Amino acid sequence: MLLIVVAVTVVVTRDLLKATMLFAIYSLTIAGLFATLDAGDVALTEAAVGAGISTVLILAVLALVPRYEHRRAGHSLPALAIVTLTGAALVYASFDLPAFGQPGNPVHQHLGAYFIDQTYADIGIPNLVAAVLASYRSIDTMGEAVVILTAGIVVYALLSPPPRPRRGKEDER
Amino acid sequence: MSSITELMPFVVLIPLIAGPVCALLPGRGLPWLLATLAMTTAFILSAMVLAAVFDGATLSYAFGNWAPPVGIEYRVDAANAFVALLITGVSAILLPWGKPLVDDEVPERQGSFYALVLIALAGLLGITLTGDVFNVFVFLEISSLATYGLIAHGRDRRALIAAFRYLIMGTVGATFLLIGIAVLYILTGSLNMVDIAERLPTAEGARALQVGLGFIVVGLAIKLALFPLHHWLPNAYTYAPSLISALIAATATKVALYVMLRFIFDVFGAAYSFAALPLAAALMALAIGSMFAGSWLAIMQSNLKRMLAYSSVAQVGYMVLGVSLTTLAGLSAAFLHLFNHGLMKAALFASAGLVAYRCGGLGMNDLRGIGRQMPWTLTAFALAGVSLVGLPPTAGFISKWYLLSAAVAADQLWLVGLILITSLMALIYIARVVEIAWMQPRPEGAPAVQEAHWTLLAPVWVLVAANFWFGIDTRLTVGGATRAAQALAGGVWP
Amino acid sequence: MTLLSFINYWAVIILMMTGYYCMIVRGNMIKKVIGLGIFQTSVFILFISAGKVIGGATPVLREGVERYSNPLPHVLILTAIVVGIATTAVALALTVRIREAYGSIDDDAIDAAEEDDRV
Amino acid sequence: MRDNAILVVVARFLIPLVMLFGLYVQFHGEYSPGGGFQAGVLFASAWILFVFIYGLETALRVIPQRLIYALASLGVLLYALIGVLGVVLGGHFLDFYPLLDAPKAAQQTGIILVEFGVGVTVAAVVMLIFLLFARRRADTVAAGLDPDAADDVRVDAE
Amino acid sequence: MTPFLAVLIPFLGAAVISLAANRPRLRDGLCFALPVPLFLTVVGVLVRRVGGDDAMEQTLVEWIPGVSLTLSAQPLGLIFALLASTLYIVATPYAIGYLRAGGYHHLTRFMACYAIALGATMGIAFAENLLTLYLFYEILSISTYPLVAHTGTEKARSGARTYLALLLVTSIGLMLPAIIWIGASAGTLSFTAGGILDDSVSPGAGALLLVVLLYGIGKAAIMPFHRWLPAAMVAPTPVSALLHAVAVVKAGVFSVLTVVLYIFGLEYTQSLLTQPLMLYIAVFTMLAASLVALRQDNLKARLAYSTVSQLAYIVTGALLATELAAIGGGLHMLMHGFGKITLFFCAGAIYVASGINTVSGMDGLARRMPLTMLAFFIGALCVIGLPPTGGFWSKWYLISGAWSTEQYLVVSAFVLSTLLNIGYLMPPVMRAFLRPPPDDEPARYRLSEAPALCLVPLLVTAAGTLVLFILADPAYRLLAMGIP
Repeated sequence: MLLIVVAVTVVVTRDLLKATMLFAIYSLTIAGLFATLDAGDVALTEAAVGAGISTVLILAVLALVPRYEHRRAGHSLPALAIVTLTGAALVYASFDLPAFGQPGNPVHQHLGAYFIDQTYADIGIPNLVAAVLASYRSIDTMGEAVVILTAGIVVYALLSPPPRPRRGKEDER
Repeated sequence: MSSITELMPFVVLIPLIAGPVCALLPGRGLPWLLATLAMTTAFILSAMVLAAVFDGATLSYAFGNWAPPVGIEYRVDAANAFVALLITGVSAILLPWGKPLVDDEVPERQGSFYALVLIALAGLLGITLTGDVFNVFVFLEISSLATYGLIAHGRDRRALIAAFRYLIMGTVGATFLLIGIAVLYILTGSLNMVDIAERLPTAEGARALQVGLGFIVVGLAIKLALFPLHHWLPNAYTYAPSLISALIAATATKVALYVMLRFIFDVFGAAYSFAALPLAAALMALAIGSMFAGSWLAIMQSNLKRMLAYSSVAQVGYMVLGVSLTTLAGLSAAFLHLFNHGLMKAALFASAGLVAYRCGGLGMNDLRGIGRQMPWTLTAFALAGVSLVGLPPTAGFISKWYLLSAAVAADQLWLVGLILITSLMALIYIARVVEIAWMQPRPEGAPAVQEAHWTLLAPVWVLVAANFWFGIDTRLTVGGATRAAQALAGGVWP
Repeated sequence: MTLLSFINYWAVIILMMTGYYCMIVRGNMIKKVIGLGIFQTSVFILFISAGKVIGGATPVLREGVERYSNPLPHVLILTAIVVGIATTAVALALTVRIREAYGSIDDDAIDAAEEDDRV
Repeated sequence: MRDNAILVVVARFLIPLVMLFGLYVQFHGEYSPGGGFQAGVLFASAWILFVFIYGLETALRVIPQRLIYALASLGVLLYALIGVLGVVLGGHFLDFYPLLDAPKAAQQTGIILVEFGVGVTVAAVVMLIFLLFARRRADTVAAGLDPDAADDVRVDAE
Repeated sequence: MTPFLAVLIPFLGAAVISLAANRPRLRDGLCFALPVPLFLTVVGVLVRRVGGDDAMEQTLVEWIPGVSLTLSAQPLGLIFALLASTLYIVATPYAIGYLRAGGYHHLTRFMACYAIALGATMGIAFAENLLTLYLFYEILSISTYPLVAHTGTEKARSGARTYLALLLVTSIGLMLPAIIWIGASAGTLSFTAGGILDDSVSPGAGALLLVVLLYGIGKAAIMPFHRWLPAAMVAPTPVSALLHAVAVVKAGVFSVLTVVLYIFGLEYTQSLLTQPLMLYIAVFTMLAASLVALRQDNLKARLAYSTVSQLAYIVTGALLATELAAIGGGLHMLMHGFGKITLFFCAGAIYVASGINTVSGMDGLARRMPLTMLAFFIGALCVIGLPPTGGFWSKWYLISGAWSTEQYLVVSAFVLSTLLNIGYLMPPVMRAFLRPPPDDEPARYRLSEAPALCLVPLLVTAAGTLVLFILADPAYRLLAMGIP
């Protein structure tokens, strides 16, 4: 519930600095939630990423852009309709999703069970998340590393050329 | 057979590994050389792979030797081998073509530029070959992120806005896909496509499954730029560097369509997908919307690249229309057009790129009388345009023939009319450019424009020749498309 | 099934829609990026909560623990978080460049500038 | 900030600690939560702390930007190298069993190595991105532009 | 000496001409030389076919399962190919002479497109199935577009737009779906004696297909889709002469004849509900176009409407669906080709030599250009259908065909139309020979014929119409070979 309140505040406030801080709090809360859901690795990562890196980055950007958001003319009803529709679809779906936390859910039957039972025999390390991440699904993880690298290269390409004076229209040649 | 299985993942891995290497290379020549070599090798490999699966075989490669569904597998049949051949082939031709244009538009830090190109292509190929739903998401993000960066390389400042808006739309699409994957995973406990397909019958009838399918289709429709989710595409194609416009126009939407079909047919199963949601009707409506909106907006444009971009929206409509006929013939036609459209759009964007390179602008005013000064480029454009309109003996005619035949066979005669009307609309916007370029005099005082160097023209003409070659010798394209359709919907659809 | 078991899903859905709304309605680019973050994280919660087993433990094998939560969603979400931050970084870099090129990061102002460009 | 004695003392103490913790998370990931990604982030945050206290120029003298950029790619390449090694030694891509004779040790070696690759990339990229953002303002001023210049459009602040 | 070679030669020629763009002498030499091997090849094929060889069917590639890209030599096609390749020989020097005298630019593009158009015409003539025919039909439309728009003026561009739009709209919008429909129902698209549609589609569908196909073949210029032909008159006269009096329009009526003979079959056509409808539309076109022609002062426009009317003769011949009328149609294709190209050559020569392009300006012209006007007179006789020209025979067979089916309305329409022909073709001749020049400027009396490159071809074709009067019989027998 706290999450929802925080999230809505983030959306509503027009002070971007405030929004950023609230977003950091939001991330930390999520990290706590992950920890209670037994996802230690994920909690650690979310805390480091959501509350750490992205906050620092947004702050760094805020040093370069104005702090306040412009008021926008009117509300976008179509957008609200789309959002409601999407939400309604998900609520509709939720009735058939398995109940929370039951060991009998399909999720826990198939691959989950394999990983819990077999990992130690296959690989011999206790941290199942690390095992699945780096061995069973290692191509995904390689993809993840490439994603990070891509982000690095893109930001490098975007921000390393020196800034140029603002122009009304970029000349073509 | 087994050795080709071992080599198959390298279609993806070669560009994926060459990318980071490229980022480290200095100067202008080396990164380009590496990229070209990598894509050429990948092209040869994917041709071998297609040859191996052409008769209906399926290759499976388990990463880390963990047998699926525990590990991740690459699973190749005729459908994705066909798409992979298009991606690698077009990029192997376009990279040599694009070198001087890139030198012109992105003078510095080419190492990182070509690294992004390779990574984007590797991402697309990864989506194409993988047999794991989450892996689709990861590679989709790889290619998308690299593409955003590449679009932002455009010289015009509007490229930045285009990239940002594409980023927002693209991420929404990817997140929708992720929600769909979550539903699939929650209901089946598996991530492997074949495995999910086997387990889904237990969950059939679940409302969640319907919604999951809906989210996946919508998410991918954004990537596919299907009307009315196409708004990101025109700006992105228009302001990106020429090489990137040509590359992504020829490949990105095709991959999105392919993976959408893979989800619909293989993961959910055609029988389920088309019964659970009014998918056929929805796709047909959106396809017709795309065809008309795209063609109409293309006619309204005054910038050549923008016009071609809207035309892409229309052409995507044809492909989706083929799928929505729910027959094997329609699906074959969709695959056929997927391949042929890749060829024709690559040729069109490539010749437009040469015009931009030589004459600077792409407004209709810049084009006046340009045909006399760049005859080879504009002839290539006109011939590729003939293919786009769908006149014989070009690849475009073959796709249209099959699409029309499929519509007739499905007793949807009214669609024949719609397809023909939009073809004539394509004729209008292509003929207009040709007329302006050839029949109008050069404006007073406009600087003389030189024909592009033959090394630049050669790849464009290779593409044009391919359009004509596949318009006459249709064994590869029609055979590949039929087998691709067979691989996806064989036995399910008539 | 009790109503309670849905609350989790519904909370996720509300969060999701909040972020989604923020993304498509807000004209400010930073706001869009934050909305994107909220939208994505809510999907992460969906995955993680699916992996939870009541009475289970963090999936690190130990003596004397019988029941563990499912490690697979954790792996997926680790990857997804990384993808998310990568996207955020790129979006922010673009924002900086857009601000430099246009002098604003608000949709309305940029739309106006785009109109100028077209002329 | 360099003048603030207390901060410097605290930082001198804190930075090695964070780095040490990063290394712990990196190489102890098999036993407790954590791994390459988290370690990379931790290491980068130690570096960011260093930047806050000693300034960007000093930090860049220790690790120049080109090196950071190169390390980002090298991390991924290390990962890929391990993968290719699996193929060369007769297995599949990212197959760790062929690396050593003992199967479990082989898996663990593989995991540690690829996690290290991830760690290097993540640390380098986070550093790079932070560096670029942080320098942007200075660059803007250096280019003779005013980063705080009012928007082209009037701001109606609250 | 195969059909394939005949198609290949012009295409190769076009490529060689483009490559020689920077060496005008070589290029012109190539242009002069190109028609000769083409003509010899067509004659070779003709000799082999008449000598008893089979149809020399050649399949290039299986294009679409069940339909191949195939060429073969059939009698009707041979007549058409012979007509086009013969006239190509005389039209080339005429074109070069005309373009040089008129100071036109971009000769390379012109000659290359000219050659491609001829290649496409050969392809249409030798097509073995409907899809192959469609392929070359579209190539012909596209390759003639640059020729029509050649001068690049606003007028030329808008005319060319109309031209291309009408031809492509009809062919893509009507012909292509009809082909797909036929292919889907009959399972084949090969031209077969007696037709292929007989029992594969319902009578209603067959009736609809007839309408769709006849209008889909826009090049046959049946009203109301005839507008492209007058619009195409913005082209330089050599284009109008060879393409819009011979190759393009004859490709249209040739397609109509082929479709009626080999897709529908004569008997089946007669049984169709829409056969009378289309017949009367053709008859209407014939009369209406003649009436319009009467009122045109611009010489080329008058000739264009005359062409529309004459094409309708041939379509009428096809739609009468009897052996005699179909042969008459085939013959008229040949005869009208020679007659009309003569008239166009003359019109062009007059324009080049004196700048006159209207009928009213032709007073006394015969004193300056006696040879040209003599040729004009002979050409006019041929188009009207009077002896001693070949046109007499074709009109004779057409009327006989109509008579034999007891379609007296059609017979009277033919007669009426002939009177109208005289009405619009004779006045220019009368004015030129009988009236004095408008003023007494001495220069007007001086002999000033067009350059030899223009003059000789028109004399040759005029002579040709006379020769055909004698040679009509072999042509008749050749055509009869192909009609069951």
